[in-house]
Amino acid sequence: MVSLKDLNTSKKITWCPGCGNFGLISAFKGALVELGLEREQVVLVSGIGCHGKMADYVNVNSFHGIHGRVLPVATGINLANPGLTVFGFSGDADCYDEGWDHFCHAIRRNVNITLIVHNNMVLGLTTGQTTATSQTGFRTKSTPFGAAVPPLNPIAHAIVSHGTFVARGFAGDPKHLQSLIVQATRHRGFGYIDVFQPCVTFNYLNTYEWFKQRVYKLEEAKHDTNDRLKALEKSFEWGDRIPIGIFYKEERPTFNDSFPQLKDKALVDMQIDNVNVDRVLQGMS
Amino acid sequence: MVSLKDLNTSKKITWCPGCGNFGLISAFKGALVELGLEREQVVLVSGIGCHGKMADYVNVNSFHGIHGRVLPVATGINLANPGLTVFGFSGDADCYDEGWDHFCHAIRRNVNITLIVHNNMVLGLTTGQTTATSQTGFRTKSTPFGAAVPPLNPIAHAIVSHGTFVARGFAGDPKHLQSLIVQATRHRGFGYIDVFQPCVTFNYLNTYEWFKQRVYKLEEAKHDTNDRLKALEKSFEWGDRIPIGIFYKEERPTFNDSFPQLKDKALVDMQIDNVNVDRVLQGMS
Amino acid sequence: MKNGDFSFLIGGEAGAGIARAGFLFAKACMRGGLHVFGTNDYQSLIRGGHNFYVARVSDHEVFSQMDFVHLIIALNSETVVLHKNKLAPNGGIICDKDDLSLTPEESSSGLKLYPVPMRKIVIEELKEPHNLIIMNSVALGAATAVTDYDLNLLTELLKETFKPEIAETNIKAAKIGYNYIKEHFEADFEHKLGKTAQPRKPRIFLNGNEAVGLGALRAGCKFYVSYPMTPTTGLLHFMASNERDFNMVIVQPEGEIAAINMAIGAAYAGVRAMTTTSGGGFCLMSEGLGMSGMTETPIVIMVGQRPGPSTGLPTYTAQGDLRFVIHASQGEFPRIVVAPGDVEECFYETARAFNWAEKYQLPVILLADKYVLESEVSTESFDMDKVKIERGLLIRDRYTESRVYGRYEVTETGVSPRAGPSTVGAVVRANSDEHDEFGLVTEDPAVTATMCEKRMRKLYYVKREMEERNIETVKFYSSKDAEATIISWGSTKGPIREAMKLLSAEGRNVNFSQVVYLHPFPKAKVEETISKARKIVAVENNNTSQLSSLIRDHVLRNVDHKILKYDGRPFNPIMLAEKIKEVL
Amino acid sequence: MKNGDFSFLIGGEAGAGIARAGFLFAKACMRGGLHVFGTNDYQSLIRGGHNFYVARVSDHEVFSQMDFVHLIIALNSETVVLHKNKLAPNGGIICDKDDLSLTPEESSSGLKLYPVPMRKIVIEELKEPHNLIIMNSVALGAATAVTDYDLNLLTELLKETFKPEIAETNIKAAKIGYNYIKEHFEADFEHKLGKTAQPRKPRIFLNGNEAVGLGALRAGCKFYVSYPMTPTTGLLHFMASNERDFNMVIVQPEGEIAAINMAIGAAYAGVRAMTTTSGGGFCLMSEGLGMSGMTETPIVIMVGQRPGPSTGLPTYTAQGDLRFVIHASQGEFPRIVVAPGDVEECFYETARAFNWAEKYQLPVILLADKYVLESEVSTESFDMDKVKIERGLLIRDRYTESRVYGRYEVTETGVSPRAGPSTVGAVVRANSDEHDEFGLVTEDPAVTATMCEKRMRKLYYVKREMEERNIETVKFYSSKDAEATIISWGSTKGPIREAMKLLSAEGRNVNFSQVVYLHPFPKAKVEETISKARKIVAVENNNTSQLSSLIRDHVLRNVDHKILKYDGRPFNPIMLAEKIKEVL
Ligand SMILES: Cc1ncc(C[n+]2csc(CCOP(=O)(O)OP(=O)(O)O)c2C)c(N)n1
Ligand SMILES: Cc1ncc(C[n+]2csc(CCOP(=O)(O)OP(=O)(O)O)c2C)c(N)n1
Ligand code: SF4
Ligand code: SF4
Ligand SMILES: [Mg+2]
Ligand SMILES: [Mg+2]
Repeated sequence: MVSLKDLNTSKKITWCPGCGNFGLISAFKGALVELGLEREQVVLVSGIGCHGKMADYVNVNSFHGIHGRVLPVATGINLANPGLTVFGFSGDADCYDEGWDHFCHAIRRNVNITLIVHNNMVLGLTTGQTTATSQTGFRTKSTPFGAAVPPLNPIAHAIVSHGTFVARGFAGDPKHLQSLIVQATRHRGFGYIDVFQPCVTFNYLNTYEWFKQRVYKLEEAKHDTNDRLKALEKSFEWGDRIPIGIFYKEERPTFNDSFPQLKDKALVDMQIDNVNVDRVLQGMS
Repeated sequence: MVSLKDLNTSKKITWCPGCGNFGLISAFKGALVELGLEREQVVLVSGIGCHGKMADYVNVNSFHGIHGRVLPVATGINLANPGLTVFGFSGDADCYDEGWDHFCHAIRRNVNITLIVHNNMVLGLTTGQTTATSQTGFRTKSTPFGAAVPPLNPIAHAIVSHGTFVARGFAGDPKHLQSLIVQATRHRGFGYIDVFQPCVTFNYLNTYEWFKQRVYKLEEAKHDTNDRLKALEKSFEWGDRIPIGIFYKEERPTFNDSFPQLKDKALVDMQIDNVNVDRVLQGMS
Repeated sequence: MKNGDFSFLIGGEAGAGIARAGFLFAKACMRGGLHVFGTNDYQSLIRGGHNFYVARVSDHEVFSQMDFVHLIIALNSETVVLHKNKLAPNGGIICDKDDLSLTPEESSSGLKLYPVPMRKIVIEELKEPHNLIIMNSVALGAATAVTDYDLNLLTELLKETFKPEIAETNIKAAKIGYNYIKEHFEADFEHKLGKTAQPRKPRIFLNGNEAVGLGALRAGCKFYVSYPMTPTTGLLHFMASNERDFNMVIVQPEGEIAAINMAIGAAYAGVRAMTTTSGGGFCLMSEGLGMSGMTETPIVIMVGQRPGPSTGLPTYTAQGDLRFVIHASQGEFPRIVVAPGDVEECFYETARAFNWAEKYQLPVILLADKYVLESEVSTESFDMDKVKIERGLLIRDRYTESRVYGRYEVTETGVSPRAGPSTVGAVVRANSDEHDEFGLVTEDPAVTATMCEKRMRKLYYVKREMEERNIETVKFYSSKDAEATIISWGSTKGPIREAMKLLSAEGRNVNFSQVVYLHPFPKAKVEETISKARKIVAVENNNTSQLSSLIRDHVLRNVDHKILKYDGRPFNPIMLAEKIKEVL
Repeated sequence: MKNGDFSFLIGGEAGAGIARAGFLFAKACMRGGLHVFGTNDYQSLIRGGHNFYVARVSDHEVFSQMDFVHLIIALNSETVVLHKNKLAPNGGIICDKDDLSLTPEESSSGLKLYPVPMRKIVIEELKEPHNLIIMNSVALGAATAVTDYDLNLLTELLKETFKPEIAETNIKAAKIGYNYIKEHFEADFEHKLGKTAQPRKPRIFLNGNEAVGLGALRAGCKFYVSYPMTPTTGLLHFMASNERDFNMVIVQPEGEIAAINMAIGAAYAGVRAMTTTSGGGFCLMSEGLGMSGMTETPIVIMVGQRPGPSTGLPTYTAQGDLRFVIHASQGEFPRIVVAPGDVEECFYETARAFNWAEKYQLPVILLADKYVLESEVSTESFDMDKVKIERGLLIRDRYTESRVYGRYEVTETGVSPRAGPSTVGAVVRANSDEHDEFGLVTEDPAVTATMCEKRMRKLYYVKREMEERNIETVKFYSSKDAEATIISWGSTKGPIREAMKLLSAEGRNVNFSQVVYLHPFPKAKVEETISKARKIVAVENNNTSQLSSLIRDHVLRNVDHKILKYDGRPFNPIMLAEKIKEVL
């Protein structure tokens, strides 16, 4: 089982001092230790953006892919080797703009992976433009007059996409976040956590303070995680109070379950040296 | 104002006899006449699939684009010339698979266009494979053991994306559909209609009969189109009874409204022969 | 069968079962020991319009359809109107007796007509007014009778193809059609197939999609992901139908971007993975292609060309994407592009593609087209022993070296030992950013240059292996006293080989250099095959002669003539032979 | 300023305002009448790491940075460690006095140090402990003093750049830095800038992104859509900041696929539309590119190259996408690819690109790179009168011909009269499927071939117009008795011209042929410029020498030598001159 100190790499962390990613990475490392996983059981898939650097900073197997494609890569890994515990790390632009295509589809497939979205409501690495989740009025160099369009509500979309584990965390509360990550990972199916991750450099609106003043925990509010409509209602809550925690949870077959041929053996363990195709040839003769 | 007979083209219609697209096209043509639009006020944008042939069969301006990209093309047209009435015709694969990227974003922008999705729950033109909206268990040549994954719920996603006009029609009831198209077009903002369009050749499950036995009209059920949560609840109704009609409606600024520079003059009408850039040069000197 | 050659064409509306009927009759011919090439011409629609299937049947090997046909099986009158000019002397037409639009005009034109009341038979005798598609079985029965062929071969196939009840009706239909001809017409059709001998060697009848599929199955492809796109959809269907028997995972995802990224994920995890598409989908895959190159993740991509640009003619054929697939994606990285020209190459090159991909840890593109993927041909069954699985430097289960594992270790060949993520003792990092040996991001100029060279070096070793193992990167079909050398690639191979036969029958000989591997370009071999040519003639299904551009680029030589066709249709042999003669 | 030349480098962590500080000092130099070239080297991170800005200042025109610098302005000690080897004889280093890691090691090494307590000044004197970024203004003030330059030029700029209060603090900081040097050090720095004369002609200081933006504004671009991607993000910001003043619509959409399709929609509706991206985004745009070609919808795409493959080195420079952009997208269709080599070309070629696009109704690709887009240079203000708006065959308001309007009317030039959808009397159909003259879908072979030829014909007329109007598709910089001809494209232009100066100072002369238009390839002009060359030397920022491949392809000639750099960094003139000498 990995220990915290095994999880560091030789890379110097280059996130801005105070960045929400620090809380996020410590929650993740803590979760890995808490889950008691061996290093060879874990794969981290990350996108392009500040969040993508997770691959450089956690000493486990990783696939640092292209912008927006965390989910299909993670899906491929999971199907090829369901024995691996796959974590996707994506950004708000990575997942809700460029990669939006894949989000709802991966969720409805209930791919057995965990997705953690570093939602800083801004394009961090490209120096601060609006994303799908930027607040209306948010001024950036690409929207000098303020973002005009209401933000996307990824939690609601995840619920509507038949999500089986839909949660939101806050990088400013790493302990709570760690517990969410552990639960999402133990969940059989798609464990999704949108994480409020303050970008101290480019997001002047959604600061630690802003979040701290607003977030409250659903579990403390006795929210029923089995009620889809209630979960949706909670997902619309956005103002003085913003919920974090688990919105919705359910059990249903994973994408893997739909392939009975994977039941006994992972694809990666199958013998391919001498595949017999005679039966197919017969049909052609 | 166009009349019905002006709306035919020289092209022979090649949809399969009995295809739901016949009901859909007649509803659309009827709506054009009812709306009293001139030909030069209308642009039809279509995707690739059986639905895409709308561009060949309705004698108005058209842009028959590539697979999945109806919405960005329509958005570009609308922004360049808001005086045009733009209709998008997309398919379930076109809009909810290949083009999913754009759907929620165009809706939250509230682009002032009308989108009509020929939802036959199957890839028609490529000879019948599953799409995002195919029913669980649906057997096709690409899913010989039946689709394993629950279908996407586009209506719910549209509502969650801050849709301002979210409706469902049925090609088997062209009169009702025509009225929806008229209302969606008159609506200031994104008018979205998902249309049950039976594919008589490849969809053995969702036939005219199947729909006829199930659909009922929201307006007859006294559904309140102003209640977002109720609308969502209705969108989940899928079984013996399936609602058609308007799920949700609201007024909010369109994407165009966020560009004050478009207020007096369309981009297409602006003079470009001698743009003066002195002020910018000054800043550089 | 005069000159040992017979061609038929069956035509009608889409939805009338044209392709299946043509396929069945063609396959029946193969079962009877004949060689067959059949190809399907259809429009981008599901019902209506005009489809036809044309097949050539022969007692010797055939590589393409012919310009003319001996028998037209017309399921509607339009078929006659559109194709009667293709009829060979003394050819015949089977048509519907009650298709009145026919009789006045056509019967007086000297065409040999075999009117059969097909529709009436289906409605009145078979009592299947809602199943007019059965007309085609009536027609096939009639065709069997006209050509004096063995009806059992057909009925046997109908039995295998359909569920019992449906098979029964169709067999009945075929018999009625057969008997109708025997009863109403003289047995004087000149182009008889006659009773045929038993097949000599076991043969199969399949198209390019199926051959690629077989190659993938045999090569141990375990993960296949594809978003439907003509002309590769047939392969998706083939793979899906074999999914469980072969313990594969087949995914039809939300689009081509997802497809290639899923394939890369699966390949990173350690399985052989493949995706297929056509040009438009390949555009969407091009970013992933570059990621495969950068992360050195082996994948196989089959691209089925069709006429572009853009949506173009979705159901027709072209060779317009050669340069595109060679150069797709930003930056420079090694890839292999191979263009199978017939079903045999589809099979063997697909199987080999997985070896290339894994041994050199790069993307391999199989560049096919509608014509080769959707044309059926009879061929000797493939030799499975020729397919060897070579996975290259693959670390299994446990990494035991003392030094820390580096996924991108810089080696002489540029190939680094590849471990899967479940390997104990190795942290396996793939990275689309420039990276160091351990897969950690780098921006260092020296490391950047080193890594670029490491990756590019692989191509040198690919070329070396190709030479050492004598891979047929170029196939040369020589003739004595050749007046010119045709050079081409991909599916034009069939018509070219047929044209060569025609030309040599006239005493005009040409060589043919088929470039099978387009990238890395087999410069030396191409040079060799064209260096002594009296004339070089490029034949391609495109407008700009992309192969010529590659030849100029690599061999610094202009071809002397170009014969180009870009109307969506394959070359026909006679026409092609004429064009070649014009430039000789 | 010895030899009329002075270079400085300012370095520090990301977030320390390095690029801005470098820019300001460079611009102050321009304001004083000097010529300046400045370029920014930064990593893909927001804080930390190491960034530097290097600028060359001269009394004559300069085209690139130099290999060495005379003054290092070190905001942290790492800057000294990393760059001190670049210091010219008698060069100096301004550093933080209290950066202790420096003193023992460096002060004894003979480096001329100007330690200034920058941090202390900010914290104690300015009382801004949370705004350490102000250190760079202290440093700039110090640099002004060391070089004996006019402080007013700097303070003026600070005033223009910042909001009043912030400007005030920074001006104060600069003055303190200035005075500190004047008080504590001898005025014996060899490389003084001295008091400068008033500028002769009105000049501007801008980078390639801004020059492209200016070109687009001036050309009447009304719709600009872009998803942020280095190195083109600067243009997005430029356009957004001018959105309202210039009545444009600027959209940052959900991705590059949306971007290009929106641009095409807007262009179809009749406005000039543009999108920008880098390689990865261009992959995603490639399907739309083909649609622009097929639907004959004019758009301008700027591609800013950076080192690939895949994500590569996002913030560095390369020329690896040449072949890709020429061949991207399936099928064959006309496009124009032009590669500006400096800000002037960025401006004029962008403006012209909109004319090409509309006159020939095709996509035009501006192929730039990080180096040209993000390097600032002083230049004479552009001549706006040189930009003429030519919209080609554009039908406005009303179609009045008697024949039915056909968007794809087959004409001799291949260009069809283009109406917008709001034109009265015309039904305007754009179609990505193959189509007839009216834009209705077709699958007919003859129409298919005709339409393919119609589209391809446009390129012939493009070439003709280029010749007739004497467009500088190739720029030739000749020298007397040239020993060789350098051939290159794009941003390598700057370092090459500097290297030429260096070489000629040694009596070694070379010519330089800059290929500005890469597609259609200006074969005749290239041939002309290289035909008499004693030697041809290709210089490129890539690994495979893609221009050489184009030359082989079109001119059937191998270059004699290739000087290639693929480590993400631009060429430096001295190093390049050395490499050239090696092959002369
Ligand atoms: C196809 C493509 N388009 C654009 C980019 C440029 N790019 C790099 S990071 C990034 C956005 C990052 O934003 P987000 O995903 O929110 O991550 P953050 O930096 O905020 O963590 C973009 C657009 C890219 N790398 N690839
Ligand atoms: C990029 C791309 N991928 C795949 C295709 C192939 N293709 C043509 S039509 C179609 C799907 C059509 O399904 P749908 O959108 O539901 O339309 P329908 O035919 O059912 O009306 C596909 C996948 C394509 N044209 N382009
Ligand atoms: S830019 Fe924002 S998200 Fe990126 S490292 Fe800095 S604070 Fe974090
Ligand atoms: S395939 Fe289906 S959707 Fe397409 S035309 Fe036929 S019935 Fe209609
Ligand atoms: Mg972000
Ligand atoms: Mg459909």
